Amino acid sequence: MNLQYSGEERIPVSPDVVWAFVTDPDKVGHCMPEVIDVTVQDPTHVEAVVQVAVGPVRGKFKLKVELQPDPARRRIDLKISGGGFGSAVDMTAGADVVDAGDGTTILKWSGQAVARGPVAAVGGRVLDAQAQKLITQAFGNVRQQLSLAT
Amino acid sequence: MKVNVTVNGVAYEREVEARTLLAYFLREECGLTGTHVGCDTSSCGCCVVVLDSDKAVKSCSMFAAQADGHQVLTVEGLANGGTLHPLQQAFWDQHGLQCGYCTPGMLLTSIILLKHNPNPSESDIREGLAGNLCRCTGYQNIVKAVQQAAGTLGVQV
Amino acid sequence: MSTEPKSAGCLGVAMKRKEDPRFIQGKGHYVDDISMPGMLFLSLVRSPYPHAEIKSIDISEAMQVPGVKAVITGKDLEAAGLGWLPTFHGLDKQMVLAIGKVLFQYQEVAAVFAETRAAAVDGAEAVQVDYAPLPVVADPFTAKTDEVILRPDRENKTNHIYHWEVGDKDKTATALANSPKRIKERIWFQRCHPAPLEPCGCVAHFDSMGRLQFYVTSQAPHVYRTALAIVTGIPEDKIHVVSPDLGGGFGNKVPVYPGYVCAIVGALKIGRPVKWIETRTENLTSTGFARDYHMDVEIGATADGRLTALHVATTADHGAFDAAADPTKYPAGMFGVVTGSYDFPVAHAEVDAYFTNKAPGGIAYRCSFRVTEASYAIERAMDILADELAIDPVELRRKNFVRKEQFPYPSVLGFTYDSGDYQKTLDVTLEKIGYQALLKEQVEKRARGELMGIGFSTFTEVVGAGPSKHFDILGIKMFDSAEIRIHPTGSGIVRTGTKSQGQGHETTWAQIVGEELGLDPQNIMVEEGDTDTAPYGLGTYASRSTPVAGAAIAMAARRVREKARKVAAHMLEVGEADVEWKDYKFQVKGVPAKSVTMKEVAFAAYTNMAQNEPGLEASYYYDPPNMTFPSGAYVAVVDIDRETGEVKVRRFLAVDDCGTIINPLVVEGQIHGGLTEGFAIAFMQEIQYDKEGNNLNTNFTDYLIPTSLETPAWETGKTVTPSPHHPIGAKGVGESPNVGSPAAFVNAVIDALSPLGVRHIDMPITRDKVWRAIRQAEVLTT
Amino acid sequence: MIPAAFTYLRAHTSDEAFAHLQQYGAEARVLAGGQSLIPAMRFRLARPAVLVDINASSDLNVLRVNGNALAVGAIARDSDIERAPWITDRRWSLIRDVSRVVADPVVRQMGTVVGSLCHNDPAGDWTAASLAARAEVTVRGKDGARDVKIDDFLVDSFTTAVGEGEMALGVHFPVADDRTAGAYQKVERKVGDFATAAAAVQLSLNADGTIREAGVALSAAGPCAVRVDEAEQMLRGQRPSAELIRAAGDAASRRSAPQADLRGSVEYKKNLAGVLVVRALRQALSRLGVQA
Repeated sequence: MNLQYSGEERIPVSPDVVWAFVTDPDKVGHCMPEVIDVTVQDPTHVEAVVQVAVGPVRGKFKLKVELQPDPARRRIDLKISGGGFGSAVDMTAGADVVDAGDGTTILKWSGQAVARGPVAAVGGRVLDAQAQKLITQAFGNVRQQLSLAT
Repeated sequence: MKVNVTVNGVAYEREVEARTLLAYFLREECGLTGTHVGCDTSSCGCCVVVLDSDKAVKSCSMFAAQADGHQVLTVEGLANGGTLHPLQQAFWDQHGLQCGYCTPGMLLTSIILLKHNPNPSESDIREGLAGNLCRCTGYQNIVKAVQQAAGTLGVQV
Repeated sequence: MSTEPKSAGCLGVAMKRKEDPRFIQGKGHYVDDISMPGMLFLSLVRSPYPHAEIKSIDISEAMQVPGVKAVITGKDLEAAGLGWLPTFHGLDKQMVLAIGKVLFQYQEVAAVFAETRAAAVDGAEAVQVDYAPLPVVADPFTAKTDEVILRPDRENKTNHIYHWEVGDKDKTATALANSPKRIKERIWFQRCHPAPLEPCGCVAHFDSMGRLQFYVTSQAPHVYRTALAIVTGIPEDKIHVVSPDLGGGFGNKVPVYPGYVCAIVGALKIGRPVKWIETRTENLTSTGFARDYHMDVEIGATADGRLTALHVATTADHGAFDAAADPTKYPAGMFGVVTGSYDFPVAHAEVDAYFTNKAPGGIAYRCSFRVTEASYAIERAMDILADELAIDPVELRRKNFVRKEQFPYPSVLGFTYDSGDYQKTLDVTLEKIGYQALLKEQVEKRARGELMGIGFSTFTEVVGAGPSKHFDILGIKMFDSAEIRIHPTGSGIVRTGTKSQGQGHETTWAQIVGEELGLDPQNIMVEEGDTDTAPYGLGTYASRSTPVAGAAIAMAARRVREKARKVAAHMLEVGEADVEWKDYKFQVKGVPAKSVTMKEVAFAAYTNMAQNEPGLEASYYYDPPNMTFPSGAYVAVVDIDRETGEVKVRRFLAVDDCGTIINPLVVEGQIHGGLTEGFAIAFMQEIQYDKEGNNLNTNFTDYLIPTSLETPAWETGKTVTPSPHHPIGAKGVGESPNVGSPAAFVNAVIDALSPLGVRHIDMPITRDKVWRAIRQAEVLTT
Repeated sequence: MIPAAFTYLRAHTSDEAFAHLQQYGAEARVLAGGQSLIPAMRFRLARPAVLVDINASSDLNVLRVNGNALAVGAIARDSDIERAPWITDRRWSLIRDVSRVVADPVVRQMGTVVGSLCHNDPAGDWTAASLAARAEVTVRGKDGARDVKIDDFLVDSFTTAVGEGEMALGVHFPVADDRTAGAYQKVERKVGDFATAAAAVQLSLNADGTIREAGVALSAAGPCAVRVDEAEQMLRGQRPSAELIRAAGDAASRRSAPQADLRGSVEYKKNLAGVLVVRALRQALSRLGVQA
């Protein structure tokens, strides 16, 4: 089960503020949708426990997130591996912090998720739509939390 | 929790976890191992029992708690005394079984099938048994067995 | 099947099965029905990753789960010298629980023992395993590049397991080059799974005498006892294997699985009985799969359809470990039967097997050791050749059949076919199906643009492994055995080294004894599966039971008869030489009125045996001189819905020749069951792995078992060409329908689509594939 | 294979059930047929803390025509419809077709229509049929029961208008006039499989033979069952003809947005949606004695 996603978020703050936000493990951890618990290990590693709830499927997923910032290209790559329901999900997501020129920022993101085990086998039909929503929601949270900050 | 089920006319009262599936309640609490388990997706039907003598149900997709206060018929309750039920006799006569693992479910599904459709055509029977899988017989002799029990074997219905 | 019961004999009698009464009353006795006081339940933790290093296994949380007693991992087993299990093929070994890394998705990683079934699953869920994913090798062609070496534990660092070949490589190449006509096609027999309705499982228990009581779903209990003695070091006399009633096997219950070893280790370590029953998902994802042979088939022929040469090069996907349970000398099983029913002057077959990140196995699902792959390859290729030569596929087969007078026929790939009458069998099929009328109907339908297909498969099988000079498993020769004891009142018991999973041995073995000794089969008890009582045998698979154990029973019965003759001579007061066995009783030569029945002799054997040794029993260990070669002529008639791609099987006729038939009812039941499996394989079934090594068919929602509604009605017929070397002329038959039918189904579909120029579609032939083939053809023609 | 632990509560009336749901909210799930929920629990994908069993709530065991609607209570089984004496009336032919192809003949004896609607599987049968028949679901919330049009009830995959702590009491299919018939055409790889594609149609004719009302919906063609508005508009007011039916089928193909999976590619399923709408329309019309 290999799923690709992409999208864009327009954020009403400067690129520097956005860059500082997306490279802060604690902030990134809290952007995970339905997050219950965030523990930062080091500047580039954070663990987040998220609640998954789609129809009958309810339960917790433990996500290990590794941040790979590339300051030169203002690009942040995230390697996310999650376990739960006896299954595993490995996601990669990358976002470019693009200066929109008018003091605001465009966050262009793309992601890929590979699900394995019972979640993929049985929940597969649930999963694709749900993973798409989760990743879109995560980057939506980035915009939302940054908009609040101003 | 306390669960009280009448199985083949005998009352069984047991203290079990709520998550106990009816199939395992029958097999492990009541010691009636004629009900079998063959899959984990409610597909195979070898766990079928009859509920309140009017419904065939997959006992792996029902909790014992749901059967509290109800009647269950399993394969062990089909023959009375020494005489076989006509369906049991028919499965034997028509070589409607080989390994025997699907047979209990096939028999009980057929009981309800015939109750609601006393003289089914061959396609009625094939449609009615489509919730019960068999890996050995290829179904042909099972269909003939149900026809024999319904008295429609060889009759163009 | 007409069943004319013989006067007094028991062969050929459609006797109702003696084992049915317990099954129809829910009194069958399967492994999961067993429970013992203090019994623990075992649940296995399995890897979601197809290829990954195991960084750590944390069992602390699992040990806190209420009811959990113990958790063991690969390291614990390795410390106890049980980390690896020799595979039946003997050239490789298999991890019991993953050590260092996992090599296929759903591989066993840890074993959790708990008081209840539920607690064991709760415990398994609480085990935390930290995986570091590694690159995945999801097919044998990628494996061939050796870019990623899967098995660093093996001596030579390559994914290539073995190269096997038979036949004359150069002469075949030359003959092919010089053949006026030639076809070449890659034919893939997809990975599928036998999925018996009862999953695998066991109960392991060390009794008060320290003896291992091991109840297990095994088709070969004696081989298990010997293998377990070798692996665990427990003396073989201290191991008692009991294989009770089995809910189907189809080859799935031949390999020894990690769950069995964990149950035994748990029972030993914790000192309580342990029950392990796998779920359907575990069965489909981790136990013995079948096939997965990519076969490049090349046939040469003259313009008028005389076969000149055959070359088959196979790339085989064996999964993470080479656990294909083939006889030692035959890494590619009986694939050499790929010349089929045809008299090829020269042929060459080769197989290269590779490791991949998939479950281990390969020999299962009624395959007679790869005969299913070989038969599918030749019967599919013959239709492609017929299409190339624009000859009726029936004519092409008829022109190249091995003729009746050529038997015993030495095939160019090393078999000696014992007997057959392919022409006659095909004639019965053509007549019964009404071939000429079907051809006429097809012409009319094609004129109206309707898609109707007729497909044949005239296969030959090789079953009954096998002669000791060639066949062994773990070094144990593949004989089989029978012990017969007749009681004073004329009833008796026969014990054999086989183990039925639904094939009706309790009836057919009794019929052989009844036939040989003139006794009533209703009073001949049959016992199999208990290694403390049954004589040593190699078990039931590859249609070997009747050819080998059936022969042993007949020979043992004849020894009983020779003993009985001495007592009869005493009773008839004549010399032994004057007594003859005729019409199921002993007669004085020339004085038929003076006779005694076996029942009377049996009583005398205990009460009036004079100087003879008392009692009436004998045993026989039968080493077959050759395999047996059953054959058949199958035909399928299909209609295709152009808009939905649905293939409707309108008719299917199977005419089989398995030599002398013991019980026509039982044989017909085997044919119905095998055809239904062939139908499922041809249209519905595949164990598919995606590029990331994910198994996509892990339960009965995605691995499809046909129901009574999709399954066609089966028509059957028979011809009888006895096996010359078998005591009662019988051949194996259980696997013929699964061997012969897939090609008939596919040939019929391709025949229906041939006006559109479609030449081949790999199984399973789904609606999407058919619809796409029709669309592509329409694009070309418009 | 064995579900996670939970607390079992048996509700003897829908009021009792509703009270439990209000108390436990998101932690509770309703157990009616259980034929989708229990397998999900056995795979531990679903882990409700509380199960509210409504099988004993006899006030929900409703299956009767009252006034202008067929009322189907929350524990009315698929097989109750299959066996109902009035089901052979052609106005119920869509409902009858569906009741004979949902899941398999044993699962249908426990499975419920309302449960299937609340589960809202993308390849569900009752969801598509309810769209074509323009059904309404009665949902009980804090401020009493409300009737929700099926179009508004089906929100997204496995997501409906039933909020936390709320429950669906029943579904109502409007009683059509006697110049009404429907059909359900479903392609499945085997009995018990999710639909590869499926089309639900229901047509009501005027006295002059033109189409007064048309319901056309697809299953397995998007996140949840989908109404083919373009086809409905095309059909309304027209006289049935082969071209009209084919145009409606093409509209359905365009509207279908399926997922590729083991059952088939997107291209195959989209085409199949159109084929099945055409066949369903022809079958419905033939039931009305109209050949087109």
